[in-house]
Amino acid sequence: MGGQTARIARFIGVRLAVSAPVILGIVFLTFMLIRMGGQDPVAMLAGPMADEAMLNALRAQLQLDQPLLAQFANYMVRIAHGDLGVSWQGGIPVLNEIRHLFPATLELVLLSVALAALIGIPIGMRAATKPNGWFDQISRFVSLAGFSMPTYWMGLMAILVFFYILRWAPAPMGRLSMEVAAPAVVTGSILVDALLEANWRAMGSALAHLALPVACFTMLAAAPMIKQTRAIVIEIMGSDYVRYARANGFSAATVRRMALRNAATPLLTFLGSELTSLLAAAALIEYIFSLSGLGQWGLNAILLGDFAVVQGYVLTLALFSMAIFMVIDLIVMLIEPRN
Amino acid sequence: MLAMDKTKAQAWAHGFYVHAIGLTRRSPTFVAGLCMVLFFLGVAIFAGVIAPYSPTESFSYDILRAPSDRFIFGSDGNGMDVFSRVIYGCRYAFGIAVPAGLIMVGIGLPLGLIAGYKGGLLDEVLLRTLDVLRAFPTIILALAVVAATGQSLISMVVVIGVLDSPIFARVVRAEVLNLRASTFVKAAVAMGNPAWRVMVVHILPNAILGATAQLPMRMAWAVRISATLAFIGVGIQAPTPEWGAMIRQGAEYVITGEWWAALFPGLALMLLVLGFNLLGDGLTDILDPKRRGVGK
Amino acid sequence: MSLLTVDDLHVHFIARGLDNQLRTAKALNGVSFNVEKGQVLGLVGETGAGKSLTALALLGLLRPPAKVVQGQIRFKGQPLGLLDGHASQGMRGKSITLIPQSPKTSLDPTTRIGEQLIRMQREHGEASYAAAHARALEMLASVQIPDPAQRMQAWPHELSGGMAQRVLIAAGLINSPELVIADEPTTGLDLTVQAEVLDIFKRLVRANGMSAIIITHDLGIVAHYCDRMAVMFAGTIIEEGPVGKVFEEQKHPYTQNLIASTPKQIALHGFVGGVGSPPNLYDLPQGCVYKDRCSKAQSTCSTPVPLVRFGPDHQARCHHPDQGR
Amino acid sequence: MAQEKTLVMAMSATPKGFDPDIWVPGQIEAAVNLYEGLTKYGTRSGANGKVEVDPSKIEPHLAESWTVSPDGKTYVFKLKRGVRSPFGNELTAQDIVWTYEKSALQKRTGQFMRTAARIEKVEAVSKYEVRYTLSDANRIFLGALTLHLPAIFDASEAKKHATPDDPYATKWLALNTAGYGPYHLQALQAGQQAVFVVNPNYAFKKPYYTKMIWREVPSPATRVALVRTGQVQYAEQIPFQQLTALRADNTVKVESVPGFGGATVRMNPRFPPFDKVKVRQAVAYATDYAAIGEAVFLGQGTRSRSMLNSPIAGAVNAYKYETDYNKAKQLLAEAGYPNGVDVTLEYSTNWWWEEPLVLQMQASLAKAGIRVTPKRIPSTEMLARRTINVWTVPFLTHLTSSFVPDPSYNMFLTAHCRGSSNVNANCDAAMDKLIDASVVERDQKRWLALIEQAQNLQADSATFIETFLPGTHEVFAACMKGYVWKPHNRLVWKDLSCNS
Repeated sequence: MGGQTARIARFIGVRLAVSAPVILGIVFLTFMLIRMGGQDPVAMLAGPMADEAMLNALRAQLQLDQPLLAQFANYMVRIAHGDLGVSWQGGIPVLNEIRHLFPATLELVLLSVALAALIGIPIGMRAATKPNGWFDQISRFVSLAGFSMPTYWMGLMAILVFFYILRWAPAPMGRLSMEVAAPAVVTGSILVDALLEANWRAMGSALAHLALPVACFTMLAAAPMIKQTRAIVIEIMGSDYVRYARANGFSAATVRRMALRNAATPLLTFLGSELTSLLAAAALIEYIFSLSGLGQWGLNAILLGDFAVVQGYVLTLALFSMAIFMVIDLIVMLIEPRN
Repeated sequence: MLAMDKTKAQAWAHGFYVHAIGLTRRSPTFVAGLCMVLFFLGVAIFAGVIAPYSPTESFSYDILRAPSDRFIFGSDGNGMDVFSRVIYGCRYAFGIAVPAGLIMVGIGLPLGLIAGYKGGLLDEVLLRTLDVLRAFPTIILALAVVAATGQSLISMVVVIGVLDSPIFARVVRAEVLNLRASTFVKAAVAMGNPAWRVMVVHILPNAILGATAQLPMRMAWAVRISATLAFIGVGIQAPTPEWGAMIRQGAEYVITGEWWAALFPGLALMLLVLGFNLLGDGLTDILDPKRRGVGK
Repeated sequence: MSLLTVDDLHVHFIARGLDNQLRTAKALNGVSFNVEKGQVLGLVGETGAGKSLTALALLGLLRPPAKVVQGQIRFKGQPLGLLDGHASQGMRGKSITLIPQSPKTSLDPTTRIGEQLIRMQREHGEASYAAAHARALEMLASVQIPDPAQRMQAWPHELSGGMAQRVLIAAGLINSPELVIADEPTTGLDLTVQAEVLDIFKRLVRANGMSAIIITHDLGIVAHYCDRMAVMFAGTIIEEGPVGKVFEEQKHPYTQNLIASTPKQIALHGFVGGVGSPPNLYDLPQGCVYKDRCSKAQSTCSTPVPLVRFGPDHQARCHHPDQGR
Repeated sequence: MAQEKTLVMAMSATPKGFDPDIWVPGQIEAAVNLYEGLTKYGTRSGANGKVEVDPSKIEPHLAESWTVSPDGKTYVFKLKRGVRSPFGNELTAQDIVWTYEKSALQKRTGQFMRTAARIEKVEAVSKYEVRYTLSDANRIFLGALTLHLPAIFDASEAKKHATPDDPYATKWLALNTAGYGPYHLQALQAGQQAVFVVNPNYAFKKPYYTKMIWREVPSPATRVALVRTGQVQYAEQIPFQQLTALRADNTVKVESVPGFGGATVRMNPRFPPFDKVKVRQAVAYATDYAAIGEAVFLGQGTRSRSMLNSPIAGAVNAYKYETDYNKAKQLLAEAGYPNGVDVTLEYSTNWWWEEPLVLQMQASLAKAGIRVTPKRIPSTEMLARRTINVWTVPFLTHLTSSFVPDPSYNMFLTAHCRGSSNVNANCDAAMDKLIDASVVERDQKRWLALIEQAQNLQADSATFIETFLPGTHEVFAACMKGYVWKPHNRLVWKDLSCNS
């Protein structure tokens, strides 16, 4: 299969070449937006007792007195060396922070998307079998309602009901209960790390803390999943080849298999875009449930004008979505004959 | 297959001219959506009549009172009447969504029209922009831009409208590509009509019809994202009775059981967004002949 | 006994209109015809005349809001279910098969050609995989696809339109059906390819003693490939007879108009002789459906139309059939 | 080894750094427990029998004694022997000299304190003796030495992390600790938690708690929930709305101290209409103090009566304005604004009370024809624009606060034209003269007179609207004992104990 390997390599090569300008564009856009935003961190950094001389010295030290384009060039050179800079809030290297926080966000997003797919795809398929039937109408209304609900508000109401009134959920703070010791950090995902050392107590606590945010997030993620699956399946069921198959008396099972197979590509592609858009939406859920993930950190940084962090955050999101799209397109290329 | 073999455009036009009641009967979703949106619009218009208090009047000695006869939705952390604030909040919801929608259409329609019809550089740029938007979470972008361009209501409206315009342009572009391939446009071109005439006379009206269903959904998005920005704490100045900002203020008290300050504005927000979405979904049903009950 | 008998078939579409009133489109209004064993029938008419709807009924694929109001179809004397889901599944794809009108899109895009041909057999019988594979190869060769062994591995999108249609013919005939329905089988193919494909089709049908219905608006195809022809207008067969006879002595004014027009003109603009659009199926005229466009129309045309016979196998529905010659 | 005692704290965010020279959020809260001064305030028994700080009494701490030259400009401190860091190094005069060298190089917060206390030189006299030379004798110096900054680092340990680019290991010290205080950092997971453990070599009374877990809980309401459910033993920055309920809850203990930091609304006389004293006074009369006390501080605050408040020595009731809309209208008319004025009140969210206070001001000022447009601006913008000599915010909210409960120091900080917390261009030659005189006045009686005069002058000029002292309200588990409020207004962990 040397040809296949070469094909994959060429695909990845082309994709990287095409993605590079998009990534560069994103970095540039973020850089300019944040720098021109009028947020001057120097006053914050220097503290309440600084005078003008101290501010200027600090500005020079942070190279904030240089022209914007020169600052951008410096930044790009540093990125090329794998240095994403340092958060002015804490002097902590951004890359370390990302490494710490990303697993928490991934945990939330992957679990939710997986659940949403498990719920949304079958519902969407069922709805598509009889468009405008009662199941379709109900599922459409529910998915639209889920889609219309502000995530953060849903989170708040979940806290009210499950934490305050029912006392089922743990306090919405962090990823583990206070009295539970965290497992040794291997992957950064508490679930995985707890599994690795068979620490069921930590595992249970982590799951309990994830339950509400994941449930809320799943609601959000499942809505478009239902809608999209339904649309894809309806389109396939109305396609010439399905009509032809039915005209030839193929069994319902065969037709369903055929539909599934043909739905795989558009569904995968949709799952990819869903995954990337949810990664960004995770910020609000993390904020509501104090999950201290990447999103919460990035959100905060935008409000505070912490340049390096915002750029690191956006870059991570962009790279992640690029990677997701690449992997998905690669899978599609391998399973899909039309390419 | 049936005798009613018309061009797609005629079918749309047909669908559009028919009496509104006929349209709504066809799609219960549409009726529900329309009723909800009209209800909120009515509330927005008559807010002054409905609301018992000024939305920004602070009752200093009634901080965070539970719902009662006096404050039917309770009072918030600043001693303001939640009910009156929710009522007046409708005005902000429409006041943001409608101008943002106009900006979106104003930019997106010509952009999509030209990109779809002419192709070339503009089309390329549009597609690349969409790529960037796809990889760049809109909420983060909106947040950064609003934070950067001064935190005013106006900048929020403009940012939302501008950020969403490429998405609308894409819808228009897809419609235009479809129409460009249709017989009647080919015929118009063959008859020697200039490009602008074909675009304006033959494509534009049909493209607008095709993109109409998208409009309420984009409005829903505008309402949602503006509330989200306000919830995060940008764009809206206290004590403006904007729903997102109210949820933000009320969020502080939810965990200790003072739920009313966050519940009601969120409920209103959800219902209006749902209304717009239902409206859009229903319109898709009505305007898309492929999904019609009669015919094929 | 005829292989296929269609007897007074009435199909209506019933749906709620924009004004919330129930409205009925009378799509088929008493269609009757027979197909004998070994015979090729051409079903001809303009778009919307009900040709394809008849085919759908034959395949048992009618779906709501379509409703069979009256009539039935018998295959070898057995009545066929006409609505989707009620049809005898065993019949479709085995005894009655379809060659669809859009070859490129009718093949499952994610399955290789060979697999699709094999699946077609195994859905309807106990054929072993190896036997089905051999049969598929054989059929591909018989539809004159070069290098069939290699084509078995091809994906549908790799085929040209003509090739795809040959594959569909192979698929349609692979289970040795008794009746093949070819629904506008060559639309979208260029003329030389059309001829090649139809030649192959006719040869195979004849060689295997099958019956066929070719649905088309192209009289040239009818003339070349069919034994009998039935002309449809507004859900009614207005003239039926052997191809040679109908071409020589058309009895119905519509048929006369049809034959006077070139096939190309029919396809693009409807009729040269006729005026206006097809009749409104929601509001069919009393009596003859063609009277509004007929040059010979008289007041009697509003009364029920008689079926006039011109010999044992030629008949027309008209108050004033051409009695000349 | 004694049994491990752990205290879990629900904090708004994990510390962003630990070097007292670099102010970042959470740094001070941590640093006061990591680094200690040469001196400390004495204590006395308060009104209700509780131990409280006596700002007039300064006692030895890391220094066991000191001598002062007759002109008050030279101090020689004798260090306590056997003061060791967790790394085992003993505190010597060299450590202190190194600390001042580091601060001088960084030119940040430590340098400011050094300037404020007029420290000119710091030299090692012997291994355990260090000499401070001051440019002027002043009352601030010994008080300043109670603070955690300039921090006294374990220089031997810090030097191990120095690099040629960074000879004072500032990068390392930003995220690690090396001091002689009761606690040191064990682990930091930014955004989640920081763990501090007791310094096993701590030279004074061993703290009860051996381990402090600082958990990040951004939502104040969640912090309340946690302390009520017993999952944490301390929760910081609790909104006033919760305090009443918490006081009634016997699973928690609320400790409240008025403190001396006041919530003010300030007017910058460089911008009209605030250039007219009558307008400023009109604002003072048009403020509904009762409503603010109720709606903003929920009856938990204490009315501020001057720019100085108890326990600062010499504080008097200078601010005598009470709500009087007619008087406000009259003053406004006299100032030439019979139809009222339109003003923008800018605020940030550095303190929780800013927005509610602004809304109450808007409501009450409107009754006197002063139409207020509230405007929230980002913290960074606020900091940059209100900075001394920039002064581009005409009307703003601000908290009057300081680390040192000394009247001259406080007045200088907030009301002197060169004071670094003078955010509203409060520049008045007469005022500056009074403050300058008070700093060097050594006669107690005349000193007190100067202070009173300055407070009255400030109140008359009405550039500050004095509202309430929000106070410090600390929320603990019910068993917590030993809490003592400190002038730096941060929680000191080593005082705490719990015998449940």
